[in-house]
Amino acid sequence: MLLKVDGLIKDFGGLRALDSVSFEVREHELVGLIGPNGAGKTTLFNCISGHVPVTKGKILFDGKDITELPPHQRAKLGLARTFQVYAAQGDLNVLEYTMVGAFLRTNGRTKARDIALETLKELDLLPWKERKVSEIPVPGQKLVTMAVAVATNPKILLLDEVAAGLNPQEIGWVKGIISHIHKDLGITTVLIEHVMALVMDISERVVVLDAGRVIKEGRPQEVVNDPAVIKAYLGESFRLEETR
Amino acid sequence: MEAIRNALDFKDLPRSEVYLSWAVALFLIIFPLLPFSSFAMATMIQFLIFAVYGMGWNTIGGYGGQVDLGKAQYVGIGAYTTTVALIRWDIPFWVSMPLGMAISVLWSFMIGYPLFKLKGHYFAIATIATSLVLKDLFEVWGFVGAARGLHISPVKYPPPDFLRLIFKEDVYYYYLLLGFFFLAVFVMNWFRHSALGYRLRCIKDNEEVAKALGINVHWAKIKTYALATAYVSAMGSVHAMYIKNIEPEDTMSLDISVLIALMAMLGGAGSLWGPIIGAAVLVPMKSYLKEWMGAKMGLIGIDLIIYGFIIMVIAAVEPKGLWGLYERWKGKRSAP
Amino acid sequence: MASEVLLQAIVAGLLFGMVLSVVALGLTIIFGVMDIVNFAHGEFLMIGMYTGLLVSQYTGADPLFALPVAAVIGGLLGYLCYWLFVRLLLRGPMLAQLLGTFGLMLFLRNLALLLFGSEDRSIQKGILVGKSVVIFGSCVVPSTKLGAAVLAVLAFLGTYLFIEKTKIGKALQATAINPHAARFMGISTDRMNALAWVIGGAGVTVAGGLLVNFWAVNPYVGLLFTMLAFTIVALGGFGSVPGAFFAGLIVGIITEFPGIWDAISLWTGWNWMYKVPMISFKYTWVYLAYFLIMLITPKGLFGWKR
Amino acid sequence: MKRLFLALGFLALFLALFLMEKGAYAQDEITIGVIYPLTGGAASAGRELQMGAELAMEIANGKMPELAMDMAKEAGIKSMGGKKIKLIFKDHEGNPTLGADLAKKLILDDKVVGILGCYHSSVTKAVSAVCEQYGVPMINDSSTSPVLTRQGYKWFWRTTPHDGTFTMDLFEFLKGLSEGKAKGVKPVPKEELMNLAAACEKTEWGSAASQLLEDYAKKYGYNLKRNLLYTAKSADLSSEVRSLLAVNPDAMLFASYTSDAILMVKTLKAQKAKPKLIWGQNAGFDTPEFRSTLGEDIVGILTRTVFSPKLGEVKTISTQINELYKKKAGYDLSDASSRGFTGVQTWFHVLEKAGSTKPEDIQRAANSIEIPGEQLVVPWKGIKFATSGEEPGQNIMGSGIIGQYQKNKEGQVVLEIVYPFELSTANLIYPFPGY
Repeated sequence: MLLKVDGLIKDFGGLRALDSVSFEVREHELVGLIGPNGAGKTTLFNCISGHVPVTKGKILFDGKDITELPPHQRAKLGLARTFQVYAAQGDLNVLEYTMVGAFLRTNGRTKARDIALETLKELDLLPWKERKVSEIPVPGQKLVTMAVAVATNPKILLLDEVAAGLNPQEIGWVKGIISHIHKDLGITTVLIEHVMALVMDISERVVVLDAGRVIKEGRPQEVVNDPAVIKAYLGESFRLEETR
Repeated sequence: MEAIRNALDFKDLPRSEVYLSWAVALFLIIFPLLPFSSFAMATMIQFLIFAVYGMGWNTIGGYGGQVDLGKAQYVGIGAYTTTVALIRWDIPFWVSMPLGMAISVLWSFMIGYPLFKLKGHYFAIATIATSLVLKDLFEVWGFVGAARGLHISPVKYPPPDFLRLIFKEDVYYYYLLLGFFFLAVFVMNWFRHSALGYRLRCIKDNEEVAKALGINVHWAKIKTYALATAYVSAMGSVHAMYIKNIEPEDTMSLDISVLIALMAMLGGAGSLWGPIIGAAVLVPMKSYLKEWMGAKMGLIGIDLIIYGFIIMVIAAVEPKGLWGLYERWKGKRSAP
Repeated sequence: MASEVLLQAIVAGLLFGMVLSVVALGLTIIFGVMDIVNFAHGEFLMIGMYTGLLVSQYTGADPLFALPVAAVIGGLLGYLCYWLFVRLLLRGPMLAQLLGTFGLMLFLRNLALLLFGSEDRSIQKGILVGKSVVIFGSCVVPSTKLGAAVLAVLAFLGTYLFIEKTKIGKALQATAINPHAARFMGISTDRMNALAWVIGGAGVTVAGGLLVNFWAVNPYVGLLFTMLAFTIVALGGFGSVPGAFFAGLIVGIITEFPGIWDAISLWTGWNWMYKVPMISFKYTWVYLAYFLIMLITPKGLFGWKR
Repeated sequence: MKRLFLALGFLALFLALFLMEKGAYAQDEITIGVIYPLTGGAASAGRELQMGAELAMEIANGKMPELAMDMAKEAGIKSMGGKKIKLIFKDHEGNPTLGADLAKKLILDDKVVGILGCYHSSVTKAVSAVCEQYGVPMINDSSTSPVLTRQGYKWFWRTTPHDGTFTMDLFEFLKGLSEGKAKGVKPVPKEELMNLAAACEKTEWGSAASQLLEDYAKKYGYNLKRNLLYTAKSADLSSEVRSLLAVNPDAMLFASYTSDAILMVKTLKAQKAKPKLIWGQNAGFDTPEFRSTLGEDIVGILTRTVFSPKLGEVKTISTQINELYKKKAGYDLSDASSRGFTGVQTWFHVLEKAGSTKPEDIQRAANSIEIPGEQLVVPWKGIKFATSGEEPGQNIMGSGIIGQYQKNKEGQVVLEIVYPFELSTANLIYPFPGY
């Protein structure tokens, strides 16, 4: 068991964003995390990565209780993530930015550079290496942040809506990259995604979150046909149909 | 070893920049051989001092994006440590300067820990506050001369004295400072290439992302702040030996903090050459404007009026300062 | 004797604090509406002080009558500053905003230096100048301070009512709370920002007009007040108008700490207390207070915006 | 390639900028660099000093046989073939670092023969160190911190008496008061004036003055209950004043520059302070601006000084110079202007005696001149610098007076001499009338 979330509760003021969420991710798995808007998916990620303190509950990573650890220490243990809303403003270029990730594992610049180049090559982003991150459109930036996360050489990668805003052709490309990360690089991946075509295609298992609770867990096909899931997605059911 | 390699590695800069910096370096080296006036010499010394101050500021303020307006307190600690050590115990400069750096760094850790819990404007104002508190303390502390300050007597310490760094001619100070200046550029270049430098730029961009990449944001800031402090403190020590008369009102005034930050910001925060360009433009501009328009034409304050106006224009037009303007111009030329 | 000294100090602190809260009022409004810190705030105050001084000098009228003039000049200055300058700064990052308002500070300060010279100047003539009243039996209060404090409270109340009771004031509040939502409701952010600068500018110049009754003015006077205002705004909570008032009073009393110290030393009769140069730390306590407040309660006493 | 040219062009521009700035002055003039606070908190004193110095220069360079002064006899310096003195004025703004910079520039770029200045003791200290380093003679006309002549410098001479003398004068005055020596006042029991409170500005001058008050109070057996240092150029002094009043002092003593002195008196008035004596350590308490701004509010205040127009009653030369000065400035000669005048006069005597502009000759001349008291506008016995002892370079023939602002018959406020008692020009007003 690589990641185990146990009875996680998160309150914002009087509002309960997560209510006793429990789920597990096994090693080398690719898990999709879906749910309607406001279900608490990103909050869950924030709790797992440590960006938001947990109200109650436990998070175990690689057999270790990380509930109280600050985010950077979780990253050192091998937990990497990307962000849903992110707009770079700085003047780092793609290569330098990827090196920041690589510096988690080494202090040498040459070595970090090698790791970064390697990662960019794996992710097919090598042609961008001299471009400034802030000059790349936001969807593209998400791919870059994915590369940076991979460069930290994580055990688990939490991807937060990497495909949002892309056209079908690009989605296909991203799909390729993600399965490459998962299969060839062997990194366990958890994926928050609204683009069902992507998530249903590559996930081995899907966890459905609604109003801060896990309402269903299982293989993609099972989940889609579950009445509770359909009910949760009622407003958005057309999208399920559409994307199938 | 890698650190030294990094410090000397300028390959990632465009060729034109490297050539230009060679030309400038050459000019700086031969400058004292030219028929200069003492005023020009003093201006050049001010330029070197402020360029190094600015480079120090640039680590935390430019690369890290933490606007620090309290650098004068470290100028003060550096300056006071060397002067007090000299006057009280006759400790030579080359011992007291590292001592001053150590004290400064210690103090920077002590206040840096709480300071960096604050962000943005709040941080900036808090740095001013700490600097003023320290200044007020120094103003009543009899051991360091209180408000009347300390004074290095030319009778007690006859020049030239390489150990205590007491010279009569400015040219000694010039070459000494030039040495520090080159060293500072190399250290800066090392910093730029170090893991810390990369991390800090990432922090400036987005702290949450930085945390997710395994960066201990708070600690990285404190470390960089200490580095910036060391720069400023070392230069403060030299500054004290150069002016030989220090008092809190002068050495630790907010004006010094502001000037340091302004020069770096105007030149271009977060770039290697920014603080140097800022100092190279602002220091001569300030002293010559003051001399020509202030003293000769009786227009008191005109230097700082023009100065302030230029800063306003730069801030409104190009937040990245003069270096940003240059890069934009370069970008336009190479784009089509 | 001890109680007299204590009373003197507290009364003086409260009176000064009332004027200070008007100084901080503008800063807190500008900050609340657009999240920008104006380092030239003290320089606006300095302009208000010179306005009061010069108007009373040239017309021979009491400096208190110069307040409307100061308000108009301050409002105009705020308006111009916003449209010509601050609007451009808002596009850039925080660094540029700091740089810009710093530039503004240097510009205004040295313009005053060029125009008015570096000497300290103070009001010589006026209805209240040089007179004192005795309250509570033994507490001597200079009339100028009393007058300024009363007018400060009035100015503060006026602004408060304007923001709370009028439609346009409510629009301003809406912009402060959520500019996007306010824009959807047809409130122009640009115009509200400009309004904030007008109120901010006018408020602080009025404070300057009051202050010049008992303070000397020179071109460098601004910075101290910028720092005092920052402390007040931090203490009262960024963007909180009533907070600014109470925080102003508290900071006023903090600046009178040496007097309180004197009272304690008189009361205890301890000799070492006389030797502590407390007066040199008159404003140190204020800076320390800022630092501590920011660390302990970043939102201040009445804050809602962070 | 293009870039390289650009770089070279940039460098050339840079160079041109630097090479342009080089001063050159005619050889038939002897240039003296004068560094005064022409702006800042003591600007009005600086202007006084400047006008006094200019008047002396005009007299030295011209011929005015009606004045009984050596420097008025011939135009220019006789021993150098009638060369004229030229003063280059610089403004140090009260900032020691700036002062030292200016001194360096004057010495190296303008090639001045000597330096005169600088009013603020803190600036004088920094400037005298520069002069010492470069071996350029400096005459100080107006700084009174005792430290200045105790540094062992060989190129520094001070014409004015220092605060040690002035502070002793004060306590001698207090002692005399209790012995009934003061004109028109019955003996005042010492207990009535036992408690003193002082406030001094906190740079070099004020800090030293404060220390002296402490020392002399102990020596003469007075109780200095409060001895504050405050920031010069404060915009508000009310808490300082309240702190002084908290100890209920009989006499209040101040060392303040002009703007602070004005503010101090205004605050005293607003606080209804009523000590029996108010004494100012010159500087701010003795400038025309102080008098014109505060008008009748200063009646009864004492100040130590080196000049009062009333001196004319005793010295004719003082009246003559005062008339000339009045023509130039529009008001009476004051403490600062008379000291600036005396500073340039001393330079004249030194140069005349040296007969050359070589520093060594000037040094020798300065150490051996003796200007008789009759030629001075100030009431000193003369000018003669100590060459040995504790304070080399200090004028050993200086003395101070204590004046009191009083209203004369025409209703004008004038500075009457009340100490030394034998020079008294009016009855002492005691106690201080209050507001």
